[in-house]
Amino acid sequence: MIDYFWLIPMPVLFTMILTLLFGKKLGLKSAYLGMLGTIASFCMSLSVLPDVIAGTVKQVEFTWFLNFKFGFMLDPLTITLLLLVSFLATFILLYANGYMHGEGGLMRFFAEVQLFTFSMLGVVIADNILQAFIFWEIMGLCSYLLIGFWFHKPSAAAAAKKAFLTTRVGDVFMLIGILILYTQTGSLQYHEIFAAAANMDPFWITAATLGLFGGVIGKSAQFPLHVWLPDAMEGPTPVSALIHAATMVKAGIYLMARFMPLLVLAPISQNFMVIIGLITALGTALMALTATDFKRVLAFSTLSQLGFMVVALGTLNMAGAILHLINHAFFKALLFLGAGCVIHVTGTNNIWEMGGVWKKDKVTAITVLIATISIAGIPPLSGFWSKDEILIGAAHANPIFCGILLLASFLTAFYMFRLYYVVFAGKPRTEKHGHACGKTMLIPLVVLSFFAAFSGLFSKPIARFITGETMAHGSNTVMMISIVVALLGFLLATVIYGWQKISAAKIANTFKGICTLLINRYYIDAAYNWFCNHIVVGLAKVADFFDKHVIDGIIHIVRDVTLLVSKAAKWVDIYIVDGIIRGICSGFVFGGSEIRKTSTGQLQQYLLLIAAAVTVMIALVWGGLL
Amino acid sequence: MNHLLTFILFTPLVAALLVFLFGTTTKRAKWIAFAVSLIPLVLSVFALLGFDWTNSQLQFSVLIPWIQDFGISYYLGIDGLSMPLVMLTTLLTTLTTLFSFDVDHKTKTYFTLLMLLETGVLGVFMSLDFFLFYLFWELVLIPMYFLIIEWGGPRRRYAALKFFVYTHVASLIMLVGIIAMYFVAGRELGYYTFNMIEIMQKVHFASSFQYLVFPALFFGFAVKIPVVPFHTWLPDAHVEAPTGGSVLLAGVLLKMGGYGLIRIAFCLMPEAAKYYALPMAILGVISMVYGAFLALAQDDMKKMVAYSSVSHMGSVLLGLAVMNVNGFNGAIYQMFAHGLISAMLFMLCGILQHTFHTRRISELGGLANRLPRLATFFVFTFFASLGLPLLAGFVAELLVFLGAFSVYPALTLVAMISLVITAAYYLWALQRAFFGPYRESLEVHHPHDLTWYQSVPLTVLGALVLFFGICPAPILNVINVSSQYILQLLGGVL
Amino acid sequence: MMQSIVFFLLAALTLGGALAVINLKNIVHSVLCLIVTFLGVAGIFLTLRADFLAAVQVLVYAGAVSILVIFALLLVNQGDGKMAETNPYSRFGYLGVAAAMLFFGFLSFSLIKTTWQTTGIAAAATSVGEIGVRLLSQYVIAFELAAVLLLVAMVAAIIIGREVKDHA
Amino acid sequence: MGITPSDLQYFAPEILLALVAIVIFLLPRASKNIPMVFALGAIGLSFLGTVWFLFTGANTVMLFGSMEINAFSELMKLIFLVLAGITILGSYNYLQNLRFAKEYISLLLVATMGLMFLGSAGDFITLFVAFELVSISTYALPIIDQKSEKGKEAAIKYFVTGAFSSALILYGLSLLYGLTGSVQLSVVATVLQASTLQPILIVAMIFLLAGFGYKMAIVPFHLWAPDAYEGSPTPVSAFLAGITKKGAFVVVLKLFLATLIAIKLHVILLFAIIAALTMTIGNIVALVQNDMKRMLAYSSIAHAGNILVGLAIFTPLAAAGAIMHIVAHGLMAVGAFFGIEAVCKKKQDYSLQSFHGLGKSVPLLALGLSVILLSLAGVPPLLGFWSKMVIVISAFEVGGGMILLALILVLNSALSMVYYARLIKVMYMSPASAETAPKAKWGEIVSYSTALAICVGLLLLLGLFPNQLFMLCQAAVAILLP
Amino acid sequence: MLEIGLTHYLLLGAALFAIGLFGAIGKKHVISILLSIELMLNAVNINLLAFSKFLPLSNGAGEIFSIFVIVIAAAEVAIGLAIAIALYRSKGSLDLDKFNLLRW
Repeated sequence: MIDYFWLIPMPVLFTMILTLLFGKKLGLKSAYLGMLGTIASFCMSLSVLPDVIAGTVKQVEFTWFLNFKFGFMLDPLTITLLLLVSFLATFILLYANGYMHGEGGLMRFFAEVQLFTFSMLGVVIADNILQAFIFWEIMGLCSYLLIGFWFHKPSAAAAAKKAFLTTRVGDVFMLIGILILYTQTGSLQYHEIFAAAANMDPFWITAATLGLFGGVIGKSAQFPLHVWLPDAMEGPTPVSALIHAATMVKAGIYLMARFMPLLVLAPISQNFMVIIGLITALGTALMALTATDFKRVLAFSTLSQLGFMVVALGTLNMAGAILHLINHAFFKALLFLGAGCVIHVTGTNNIWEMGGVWKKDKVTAITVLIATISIAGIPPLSGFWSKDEILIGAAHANPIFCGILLLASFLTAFYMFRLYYVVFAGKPRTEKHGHACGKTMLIPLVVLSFFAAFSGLFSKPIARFITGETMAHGSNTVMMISIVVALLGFLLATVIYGWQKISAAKIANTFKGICTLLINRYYIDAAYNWFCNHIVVGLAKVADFFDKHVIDGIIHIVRDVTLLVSKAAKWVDIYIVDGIIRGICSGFVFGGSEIRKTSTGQLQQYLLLIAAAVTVMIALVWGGLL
Repeated sequence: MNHLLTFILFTPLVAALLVFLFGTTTKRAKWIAFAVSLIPLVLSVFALLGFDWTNSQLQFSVLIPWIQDFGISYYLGIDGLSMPLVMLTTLLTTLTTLFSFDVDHKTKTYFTLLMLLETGVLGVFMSLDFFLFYLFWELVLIPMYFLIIEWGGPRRRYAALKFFVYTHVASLIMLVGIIAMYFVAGRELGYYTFNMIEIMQKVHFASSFQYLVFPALFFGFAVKIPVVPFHTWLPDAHVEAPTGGSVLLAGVLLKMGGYGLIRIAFCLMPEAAKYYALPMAILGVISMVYGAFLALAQDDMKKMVAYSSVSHMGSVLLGLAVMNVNGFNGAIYQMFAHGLISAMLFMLCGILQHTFHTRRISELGGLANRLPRLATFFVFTFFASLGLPLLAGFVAELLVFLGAFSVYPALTLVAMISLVITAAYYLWALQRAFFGPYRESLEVHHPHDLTWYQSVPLTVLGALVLFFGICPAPILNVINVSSQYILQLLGGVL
Repeated sequence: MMQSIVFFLLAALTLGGALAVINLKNIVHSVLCLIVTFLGVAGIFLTLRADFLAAVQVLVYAGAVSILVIFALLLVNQGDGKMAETNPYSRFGYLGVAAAMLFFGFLSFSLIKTTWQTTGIAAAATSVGEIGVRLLSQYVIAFELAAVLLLVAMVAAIIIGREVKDHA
Repeated sequence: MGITPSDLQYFAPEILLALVAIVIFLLPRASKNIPMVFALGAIGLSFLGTVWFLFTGANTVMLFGSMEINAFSELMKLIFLVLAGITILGSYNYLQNLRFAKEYISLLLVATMGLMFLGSAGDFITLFVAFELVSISTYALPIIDQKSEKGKEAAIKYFVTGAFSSALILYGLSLLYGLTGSVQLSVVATVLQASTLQPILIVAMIFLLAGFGYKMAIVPFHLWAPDAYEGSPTPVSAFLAGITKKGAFVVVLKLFLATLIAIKLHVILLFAIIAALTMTIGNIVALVQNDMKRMLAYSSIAHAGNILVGLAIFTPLAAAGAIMHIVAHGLMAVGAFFGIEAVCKKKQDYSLQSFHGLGKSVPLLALGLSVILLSLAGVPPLLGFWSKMVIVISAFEVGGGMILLALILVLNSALSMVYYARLIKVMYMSPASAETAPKAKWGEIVSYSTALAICVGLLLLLGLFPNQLFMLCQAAVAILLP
Repeated sequence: MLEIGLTHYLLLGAALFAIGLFGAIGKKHVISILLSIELMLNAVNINLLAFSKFLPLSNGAGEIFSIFVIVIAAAEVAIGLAIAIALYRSKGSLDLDKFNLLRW
C-alpha cells in the first residue's frame, strides 16, 4: 500500500465524478457516495500510517510536461493532514446529508464539496509547489462556487466574488514566490528547493517566503486580506465548516509549515509573519465582540485562531501551529455544525433572536459547550494544550508577543461564552421556529465533540511525530497565566451575559466609538470597496476613455483627414487644377469676373491647362528645380 | 502523403466553391460547409499523428518552383510552431461552421466566406515562401471584411472599415519590410528568392539593416496580435462581427500576428529581436495590464471579452520578448490555448446576443436561475480564461511568467496585476449577469437553453480546454522542439 | 538686303494675317485672313527655296482647306445673314493671351539661346524628283500609312457628317 | 533603296488588316456579321503571323532605319492584336443596332494597324504618321452613334484636345529634328548624347511629354479622358482606355527611354513627379465618382500613373514591369468596360445603383467583374498584381527616391482598393431593389460577357503563370535599353 | 539690315505658334479653334523647313516631314469640320462654352 500512497486522494475524485454523473438521481444520497470516497481515503491514509510512524518518507514523481513534474510525497505532516481532512470531510458530508434536506442543486453541491476535499488532499500530498498551487487555486474555485451556492441571493454572489478575488490577490503573491523559487533554484520540487536554499541569496529567500506568505495571507485570511472570510458565511453551513476546519484556510498554515526549512533562513519574514499574526489574532477577536450573527462570530474566531497559528509559525513553532490546526479543526467543525443545528432549530442567524436553545436541543447544547470550552483554552480540553504551546513559543521569542496573544485568548474566552450564554441560556427571544435536527446531523456532532475534548491529550506524541523532536518543556508560568486569562474571560462573560449583572448595552454605550469601529470591521471592507469602486474601476474608466478618445481619436483624425483629402481632391480637380490656371493667370488679367463664371467641363480649359502645365514644367526645369 | 498540406490547404477552397455552387438552400449550404470542413480537420489530425516530435525541421514540406525569375515557389511545410495553429484553425472552422447553423441571412455567402477564410489562415500558417505568405495574409482580410460588413452589428461599416484599413496598412508596411529583405538577401546570395528558409539559413543581415527593418515587420504583426496601442480595431471588429466571425477572428486571426513575429521577424532578424526585446516586453506588459483594465470598464460582454483578448495576447508578446525556452513555449501555447478559450467566449457571447438581443451586462441579471446550462458554460469558460489551473490557459500563463520573471522580474510583477484584474472583471460580470435574482423583464425574449449545434461545439472545446490543461504534453512537446530550435537560431541569448 | 526685306514683309503678312484670324469678329473674315496667312507662309517657303512645298502649301491649304472651311461655315450658318458676331472670344481670352505670350517668351528665349549647327545660308532647292524618290523608298511606309489615313479621314468625315435619318 | 519582298513579309499582318479594312468599307451595309467575321479572321491571321515572327526571333532593320522588326515591336503588335480582337468581338452586341457597324469595325482595324506600326517605326515621320492614323481613325468613334448627345460632346473634346496635342508633338519633334538634323530615332539618340545640353531640348521634351501625355491621359493632361470615356459608347471607351492609350506608352517607351537618354535625369524626375500626381489624383477622384464609367476612367488615369512609374525608374526591369502593366491594364480596362456595359446596358444607368445585388441576379457576371476589379486593385495572383510588383521591386533595386515613388504606388493601390471593393461590396452585399435589378436578356449582352470572360481568363492565366510574359517583356526591353 | 538666319525663321514659327495657341484657347467657335490649330501646324512647317534648309546634316528630311504634316492637317480639318457640323446639327450652335454635358 505504501507504494501507492499517491492514490489516497483519488477515491474522492472518483466519487466526485460519479456524483457529477449520477448526482441528479441520487439527490441527498450523494452524501453517502461522497462519504464512501472520503472514508476510502481515510482508510488508505490509516493503512500507510504505521509505515510513516516507522519513519518512512516516500516520494513519487511523474513527468507532467517537458521538465515540469507532478509528484506526491508522504511524510508525517502530510499524513496528519490527510487523516484530518478525510476524517472531517466524512462527517461534514454526513451532516450535509441532513442539513441540505429540501435544497435544490444537490448534485452541484456534493460534487463541489468533494472537489473541495480532493483539492485540499491534493495540496497536502503534492511534492512540489506548483502542484500545490494548482490545487490551491482549485480550492479557490470551489470556495467561489460553494460560497455562491445560493447565487440567486445577491449577497451570496457578492461574497463569492469577494472570496475569490481577495484570495486571488494573495495567490498572485504566492505565484511571485514560486517564480522566485524557480528562477533561483531551477526547480519546483520541495526537496530540491530546500537543498538549494543553502546557496540562495538571503534576499531572495526572504522575498520568496514573503511571497508565499502573501498567498497564505489570502487563503488563511490574515490581515489585511481577512475580509473575505466573514462574508463567506453566505454559503451553506457545511461549507463553512469545510472552509474553516478542514480545507482552504488550513492550506495556508500547512504551506508555511511545509516551507519551514526555508522560513528558518528568513528572519525578516518571520517577524513579518508574527506581526501579521498578532494583528489578526487580536483585531479579529475584538470584532467578534460586537458580532451578532452566530456564524460570523465563529468566523471572527477562526480568524483569530488562525492568527495564533501564524504567530506560531512565525516563531518557528511548527508543532504548536500544527497542533492548534488539528484541535481547531475539530472544535471549529463542531462549532459550525452546531451552529448549523441551532440555526436549523431557531430559524434565524441572529444570536439576539435566539436564546433558550439548551432546552430545545440538548445534544447540540452539550457538544457546542465542549467546543466552546475547548476553544476558550480551558484545560483539559484540547484547545488549551495547543494554545499553550503557541504561547510558550511566543514567550520564547518575545514576551510582548505572548502578552498580546494572552489578551486575544482572554477575548476568545469572553466572546465564546458570551455567544454561548446568549444563544443557549435564557428564553427564546422571538417566535421564530425551525425544525428539529435529524440523526445525520447529530451524529457528527457527537463524534466531533469527542475529538474536540480529547485530541489535546495526544499533543506530545503528535508533535513528536510531526516535528521529529520532543516538545520543549512547557513553561508553567505561561500555562498558569493562560488558564487564568481564559477563566477570567469566562467569568466576565458569565457576569455580563450569564447573570446579567452588568448591562452589556451600557458598556457598549460607554465605548460607543470603539463599538462602531468594530461593528464596521475597522472600515477595512469599506476602504476596499471604495478602492475597488473608485480607484480600480476609475482606472478602468480612465483607460477606456483613453482608448476611445485618445487612441481612437488619433485614428479618427487620420480617417477624417483622409476623407477630407479625398473630398478636397475632388475639389482640387474641379477647382484647383482648373482653378490654378485661373488663379495663376488672374495675376496677369484684370478681368477677374470673367473667371468667376467659369464652370468645368470646358474643353478650352483643358487646353489652357495643358499650356499652363507646359509652362510650369519648363519654368521648373529651367529654375533648376528638376 | 507528400501533398498532405496541399490537400489541407485547398480543401476549404473547394468547399467554398461547392457551397457557392450547390448551397442553394440554407440547409444545404450549412451541411455542405460542415461536411467538407471536416476533411481538413481529419487531414490535420493525420498530420499530427504523422508528425515527428523529435524533429525540429520542417515536415510534410512541399517545394515546387513557381515563378523562378523572382524566386517564388510554392513552398509549404509545418513544424512545431505551426502544427498547433493548423490544428486550431481546422478545428475552429469546423466548430464555427456548426455553431453558425442559425445564420439565416445569405447563408450561402456566409459559409463560402468562412471557407475562404480558412484557406487564407491555413496558408499563412503553412507558407514558407514570403510571397505565398503575403498572398494568404491578404487573402484573410477580404472574407473577414465582408463577414463583418454584411452580418455585423449596427456599427459594422465603421468596424469593417477600421479593421480593413488598420490591418491593410499594417500589412503594407510589413510588405515593405519583406521586399527590403528580399533585395538585401538577393544581393547577398547573388540570386533572388522569396524562400524564407533559404534566406534564414544562408543570409545574415547586417545589424543596421535588421534594426531598420525589424520595426516595420513588428508593426505589421503587432497590429494583428494586437499590441497596445495598435489594438483599437479589435474591440470594434469583434463587437460588430457576427459570432462566427469573431470566433475565428479571436481564435485564429490574432494568432497570425504572433506566428509571423516568430517565423519571420525573429527567425530572420535575430539580432534586432534581441535589440528590441525590452521594448517589446514593455509593450506586452502594457497590453496585458491596460487591456485588463479596459475590459473591466466594459458593460458590453462581447467588448469585455474582446479586450480580454488584447490582454491575453499581450502575454504572447511578453513570452516571445523574453526569448527563453519557457517564454517561447508559453507564448506559443498561449496562442493555442487562447484560440480554444476565446472561441468559447465569443460563442457564448453570441448565444447571449441571440437569446436576449442584448449583451449589456447591466441589462442582464440572474441568468443562472433560468438558463443553468448556459451559465455553467459561462462559468467554466470565464475561469478557463482567467487562468484556472488544470485548464489550458494556466499552463501558458505560467510558462510565460516563469520565462519572463527570470529576465525582467520587475516587468513581470507589473504584468501580474493583470491576473487580479482579469479575475475581477470576469467575476464581476458573472455576478451581475448570472447571479442574483432573475430579471423577469428578460422573459419577453422567451429564452431557451442551448441548442444542439450550440452545445456540441462548446462541449468539444470545453473538453479540449480541460484536456490540454491537464495534459499539455502532446502539444507542448511539439512546440518545445521548435522553440529550442528557434532559440538556437537566436544565438542563445540566455 | 533684299532678302531681308522680303522676309520681313512676308513675316508681317503672315503674322498680321494670323492675328486677324483670331481677332476678327466675323468668322468668314477670319477664314479669308487665314488664306492670307497661308499665302504668307508659302512665301516664306519660297525664301527657303522650298518651291515644291510652297506649291503644296498654296494648293492644299490656301486652296483646298480654306474652301472646305468656307463650305462648312456655310453649312452651319444657313439662313440668318448675321455674321458680325460669329467669332467671339471665349471666357478664357485673357488667359489665352497670357499663355500665348508666355509661350512665345520662353520659345524665343530658348530658340535664341540655343546654338544651332547651322550653315548660315539656306541650302539649294530640293528637286521634286528627289522628294518623290525618298517618299517612295525610305518613307514608303509612312507614305502608305498616310494614304490609309486620308481614306480613313474621308470615311470618318462621311460617317460623322451624315444627317441622322431617324429622330428617335 | 526600296523595300524588298523579303522585308515585306514582316508587314503581312498589317497589310492584311489594311486590306480587310478596305474590303469591309466596301461591303454592303446590310451585312452585320460578315465584317465581324472578316475582321476577326484577319486579326487571327495577323496574330498567328506576329506570333511566328516573335518566336522565330525576327530581328531586322530596313528602309534606312525607318522600320525595325524585333522582339519589342512584335510583342507590341501581339498585345494590340489581342486587345483589339477582344474589343471587336465584344462589340458584337453593340453593333446590332448600329448604323455604321462596318465602318466601326474597319476603323478599329485601321487603328489597330496604326498601333502595330508604332512599335516598328524607326523615325519621327513614320512614328508620327502611325500615331496620327490611330488618332484620326478613333476621332470618329465616340460620335459613331449619332443619337448620343454625350457622344458628340465626347467627340469634340477628344478631337480638339487631340489636334492641339498633335501640334505640340509636331513642334517638339521639329525642334528635335533641328537639334540633331535627323529624324532617325537611333541617330537622334547618338547625336544628342554626343552634344551639349541645349535649353531648347528641354522645351522639346516637355512639348512631347505634353503631347503624348494627352494620349496617355496623365495628370495634368488627363481632363479630356473622363469626359470622352463617359460620353463614348462603352465599347469605344474600352478601345480608347484599353488600347489606343497604350499606343502612346509605346511611343513614350521608344522616345523617352531610348531616344532622349541624354537627358535621362530630367526625364526621370519629371516622370516621377507626374506619375505620383497621376496616381494620386486619379485614385482620389475615382474615389468620389458615382458613375462607374467615369470611375473607370479615373482608375485608368491612375494606372497610367503606375505605368509611368515603371518608366520613371528607367531600368530594364522597370520598363519590363511597365510593359507588363500595359498588358495587364489593357486586359483589365477592356474587361471592365465590357463588364460594366453588360450590367448597365439595359437601363443605360452607369451609376453604382445599377450594380446592387448583381451577385445574386447574375452571379457569373459579378464574379468576372470582381476578378477584374481585384486585378485592378493589384490583388495577387492576378496579372495586375505582378506588373505592379515588378515595378515596385525594380524601384527597390534602384533605391533612393524611387523607393518613395514605389511607396506612393503601393499606398495608391491600397487607396484604390477602397473604391474597387465598394463596387464588389455593392454587387454582393446590397440587396437589389425591384426597379434597379439589372435584367438584360442574355442574348443582348453575350458578346460583352464573352469579352469580359476572355479578359478574366487571360488575367488569371497570366496571373498564375506570369513567367512567360515577363520573359517576353524583358526581351522586348533589351531592345530598347541594351 | 542684318542677315536673315535660322533664328529668324524659328522666331517667326514661334510667334505663329503662339498666336495659334491663343486662338485655340481664346476663341470659342469650334471652327475658329480649328483654324488656330492650323496656324500652329503651319508654324511647325516653318520650323521643319527652316531646319531642313539651314542645317548641314539635315538631309532634307524636314521637307518630307512637312509634306506629311500638311496631309495630316488636311485630314484633321476634314474630320474636325464634320464633327462641327454634327454638333451644330444637334445643338444649333458651335459655342464651345455651351458644351458641358460631361463634367466633374
